[in-house]
Amino acid sequence: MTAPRQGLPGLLDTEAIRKDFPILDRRLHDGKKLVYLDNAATSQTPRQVLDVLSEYYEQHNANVHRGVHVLAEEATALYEGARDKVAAFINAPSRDEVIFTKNASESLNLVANMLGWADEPYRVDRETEIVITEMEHHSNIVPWQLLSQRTGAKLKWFGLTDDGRLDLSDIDEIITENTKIVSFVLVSNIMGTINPVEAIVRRAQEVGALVLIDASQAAPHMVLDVQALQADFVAFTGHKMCGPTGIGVLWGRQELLEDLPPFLGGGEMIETVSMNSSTYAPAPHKFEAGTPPIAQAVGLGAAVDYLSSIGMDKIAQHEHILTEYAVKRLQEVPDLRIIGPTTAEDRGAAISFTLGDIHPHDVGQVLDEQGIAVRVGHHCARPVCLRYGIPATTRASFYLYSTPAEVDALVDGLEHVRNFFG
Amino acid sequence: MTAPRQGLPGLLDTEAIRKDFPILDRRLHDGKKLVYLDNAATSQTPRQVLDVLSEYYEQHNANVHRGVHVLAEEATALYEGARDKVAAFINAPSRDEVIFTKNASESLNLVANMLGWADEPYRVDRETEIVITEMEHHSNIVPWQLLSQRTGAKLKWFGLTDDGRLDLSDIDEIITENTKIVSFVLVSNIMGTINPVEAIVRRAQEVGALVLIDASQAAPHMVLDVQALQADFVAFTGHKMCGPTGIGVLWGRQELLEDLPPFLGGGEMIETVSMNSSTYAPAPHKFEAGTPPIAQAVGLGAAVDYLSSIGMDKIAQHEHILTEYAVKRLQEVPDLRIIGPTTAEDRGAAISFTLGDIHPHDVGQVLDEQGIAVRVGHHCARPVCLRYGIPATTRASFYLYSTPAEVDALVDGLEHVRNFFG
Amino acid sequence: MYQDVILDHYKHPHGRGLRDGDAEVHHVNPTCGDEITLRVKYDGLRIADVSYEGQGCSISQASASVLNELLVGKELSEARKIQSVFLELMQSKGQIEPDDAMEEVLEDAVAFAGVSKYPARVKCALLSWMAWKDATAQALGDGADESDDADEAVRKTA
Amino acid sequence: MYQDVILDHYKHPHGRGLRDGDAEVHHVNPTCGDEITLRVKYDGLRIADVSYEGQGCSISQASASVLNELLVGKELSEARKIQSVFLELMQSKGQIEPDDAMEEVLEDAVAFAGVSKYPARVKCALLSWMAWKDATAQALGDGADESDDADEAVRKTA
Ligand SMILES: Cc1ncc(COP(=O)(O)O)c(C=O)c1O
Ligand SMILES: Cc1ncc(COP(=O)(O)O)c(C=O)c1O
Repeated sequence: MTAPRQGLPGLLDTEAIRKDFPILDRRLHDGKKLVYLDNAATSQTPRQVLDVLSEYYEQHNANVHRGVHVLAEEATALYEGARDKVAAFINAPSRDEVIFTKNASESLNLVANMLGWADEPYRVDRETEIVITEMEHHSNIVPWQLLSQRTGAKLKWFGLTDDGRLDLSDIDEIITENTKIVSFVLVSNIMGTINPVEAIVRRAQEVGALVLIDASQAAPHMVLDVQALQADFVAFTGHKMCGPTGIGVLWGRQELLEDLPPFLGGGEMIETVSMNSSTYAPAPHKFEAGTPPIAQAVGLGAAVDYLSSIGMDKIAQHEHILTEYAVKRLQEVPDLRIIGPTTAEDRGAAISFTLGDIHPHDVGQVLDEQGIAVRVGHHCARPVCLRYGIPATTRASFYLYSTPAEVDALVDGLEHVRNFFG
Repeated sequence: MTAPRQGLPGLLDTEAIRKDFPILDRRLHDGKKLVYLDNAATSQTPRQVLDVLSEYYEQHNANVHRGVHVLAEEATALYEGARDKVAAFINAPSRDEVIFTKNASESLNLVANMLGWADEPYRVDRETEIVITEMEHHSNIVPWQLLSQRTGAKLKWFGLTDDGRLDLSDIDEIITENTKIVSFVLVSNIMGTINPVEAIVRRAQEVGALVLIDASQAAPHMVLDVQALQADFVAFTGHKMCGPTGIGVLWGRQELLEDLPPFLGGGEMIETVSMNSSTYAPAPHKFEAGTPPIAQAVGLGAAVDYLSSIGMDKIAQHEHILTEYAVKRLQEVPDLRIIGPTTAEDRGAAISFTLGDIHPHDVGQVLDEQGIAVRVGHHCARPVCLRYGIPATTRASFYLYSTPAEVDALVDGLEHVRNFFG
Repeated sequence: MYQDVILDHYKHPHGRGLRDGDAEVHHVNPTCGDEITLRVKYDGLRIADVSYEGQGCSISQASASVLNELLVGKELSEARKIQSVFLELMQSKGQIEPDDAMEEVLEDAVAFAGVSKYPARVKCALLSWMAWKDATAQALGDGADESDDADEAVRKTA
Repeated sequence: MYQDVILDHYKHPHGRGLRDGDAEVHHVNPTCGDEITLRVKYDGLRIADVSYEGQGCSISQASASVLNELLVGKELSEARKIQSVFLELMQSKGQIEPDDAMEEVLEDAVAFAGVSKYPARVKCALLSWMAWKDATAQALGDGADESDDADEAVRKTA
């Protein structure tokens, strides 16, 4: 199996980059090299982030805010400094628009809950409608199902075309004057589809609906500019973008964050508390109850520094080239069916597929025996599987340290799977 | 100033223990040794926990559950292994009763929200009452204020006696047949008071109310046995017990966790999802939406191992002796008034005080100049300050690595503060 | 983990297809979407048939086939014994090396010993067994369901 | 940070106590519970009096005293200039070394330069200034409140 690696200009210097990631040296199953193609589930963490985490705990650890001692001031400066970094990374108009959560799921639930408890004009209730899509991650479905059950609001969604794109043909019937919120994924975690933000945002603005964008699979892989997106809220998660686990982000427009009610109560989210009533701190603190994930925010700041030092445009280009190559090579495998776009056009680096009748669990297991880590299952996007009449998929997903050689290893591995179950 | 350190048998071998905590070697302000007395805000993190964190990211990092590759299985085993450790640490009847959250505040909010959305007999609504106390942390006040505002339930509370204890004299009027939930702190973070669990639980059980115990200041410092407490829920937080930031715990009785509705939706908390409806996984997963704080849970597991290797009973004894010493020495300082119990009886190692008319901010700042880190302010327990007619306090709080010499340093430091502002 | 015995059962399943029964259940493994519809037919306390239809990985398919082969024709008490031994094996995390006695009880099912090392796959192997247990309880009444161990076991691997 | 000038003002505050005024405000620093009640009295656009009562740390108390000393008798435009220079100094994170020109404007208030290194204390130093600004807006109407910079600054240190 020859790898036409020479023919792929524009890739990153993965040899250098891979040195930053200790885990990529891991050997599995009697010495097989790890081929980590499960980046859509979680990314690996570079030395630069791990060092910052250790330094935080070894030098500066303290609870943030309200402290007058040195450690508390250092920890606060680091934590709030991470907010500045994230704000710059997504081109937020104000640092106060960046809320730290524990993961993207909390960010999404936070918006759903704010809207459920909001006053007019934001309040979601039985007269109103919520719009999502059939390609959402469960974390952008279940919060809206819960909100719909609890408020009586109607939940609607965009369906999918056969080639893994949103079917926007009936956009005017789906997003209507009753729509209060449209929440959709920027890049699908199961199919890699990049969605047409502008068309949806335009229609939402027409009817005065708020827009929440789930950028969990976008923030790690491309330039994310919340102003250019023109959304009202953008959610993403640290562990998919070289950051630690336990940290997520919700960006929201300042006026909205001022108007909307808090979600979790306690700790630092208050202005003043008496037994009878409390008032709340201004955003972002209003939405950060309790001791925040301090070290994790600081780690995310370091991750953002790391990604920026390489360049998000360069990372996007690298992944695009690799995806183009992978899509082509995968289609050479007999009986392999890609679920989602079959070209690299408007798609990210997560590629789902089925392989004949072989169950994805078996595909994944036999790949694992060769050191190749892919994810199998419904990828927390079961409606997509239902839509395409399959129980599950195998998903390979790439990142800045992925190489054409790893694509080749995957293709070889799949040949082996076919022979094994053939 | 002589320190009668010889006279304190039963202390831990702090010389050995302090070697485990890199930050305790920190020098501040031109070489002054750090005297860290802000443990009630957050504890420091031992090498043993930091090593486990690094190893997690460098060797095993993957998203948990649903993975068939080696890393995913290792990460899952580590994450679920941490659950086993925490379950054992608190003597939980079942590991499935341990829910990982991001902090104690989320744990407390989780219960409040479950009860707000629950069916009978748990449902909190306008006919029902919620009982807390005047010495709660804001994180155990604001969630109930929000719930009360949103459901119409009545919020009631126990007041305080002049010596910093709960006033239970009217317990039968406060906890009544209408009470659905009684939520109170086991150890006060501002006054150190250890509350009489049994009396409150007995009365709650009499009227069929659920009991939630905020053990944030107990779990780090004493043997915590959820079965002995006889509560229905117990909440605590990792960063105060030698664990990382970004991880908290809610323990709940299994039948309750089965009956109660989910809070955050998404990710792994489901059993099956379609666009129209979803069903939920059994607890604890039902309450863990999205990618959990994996590394942080693993780190908390390591913290629990660390604490157990020293022995929670020994830690409690160490702190008790130290507190006895500190209470005595502090009372030698002119104009110093302890807010809370003035003996070591039924109290933890957090000691709040005022110093004449000198504002706590000034006390804290001048102590900081000597390398002594204490916390000043209302400690997220402003109702306590209101109750005692003070704007704020200075709080010194001890942990397993604290020494009598540090108590002496504090007392010397306070003398210096008095002279400075005298 | 892919013993030839397992691959054989996967490629040539025993007793697949839905036939007449006293009770039918539908079980799903939410982790991977494996599904099984299973019917039991009892003749008194003797298992007259276990028929099934489903989709899933080789492990879950082979396990259903082995179950059919092992249990059909057995008395309920005997079947329960087999099930509990199989459960013990699957919970062993690769620690049990099946001996002759175990092989006598489990026959082809001992081939699943290797699967027990893979927590994510244990659920696949147990899917049909849980379905059988559930269907049996329905067919014969809950009184026949004397233990919750199996559910517990599945929970533990969740 | 505890310059003698600051300690002096703290121990012997200028103009403390509440007197007759055109508007009164009550500001709280939620971080530490510092409170101030402050009244302004205007004579046209000239500051006739700033009276106050409050509790708080040496920094917030001294700052109110300095404010009284600096602003009373000044024209509003002049007072605004002083305030904005003080604000700039307090936001400097210890980077500004006050020069003669600044000292001319701020007089005793230059002693707060060292406080600017302590983010948690900047709010204390600004408490009375924010209260003054707010009270002025109330006394003279919102039109007099031409800028939001100060509020922004406080927000940033939050
Ligand atoms: C008694 C008590 N309850 C709750 C909390 C909240 O914990 P966290 O800030 O980790 O959510 C704290 C600590 O801040 C506390 O001391
Ligand atoms: C598109 C998308 N949305 C949301 C999430 C949820 O992120 P998290 O699990 O970090 O909450 C994920 C990843 O799991 C995702 O891929």
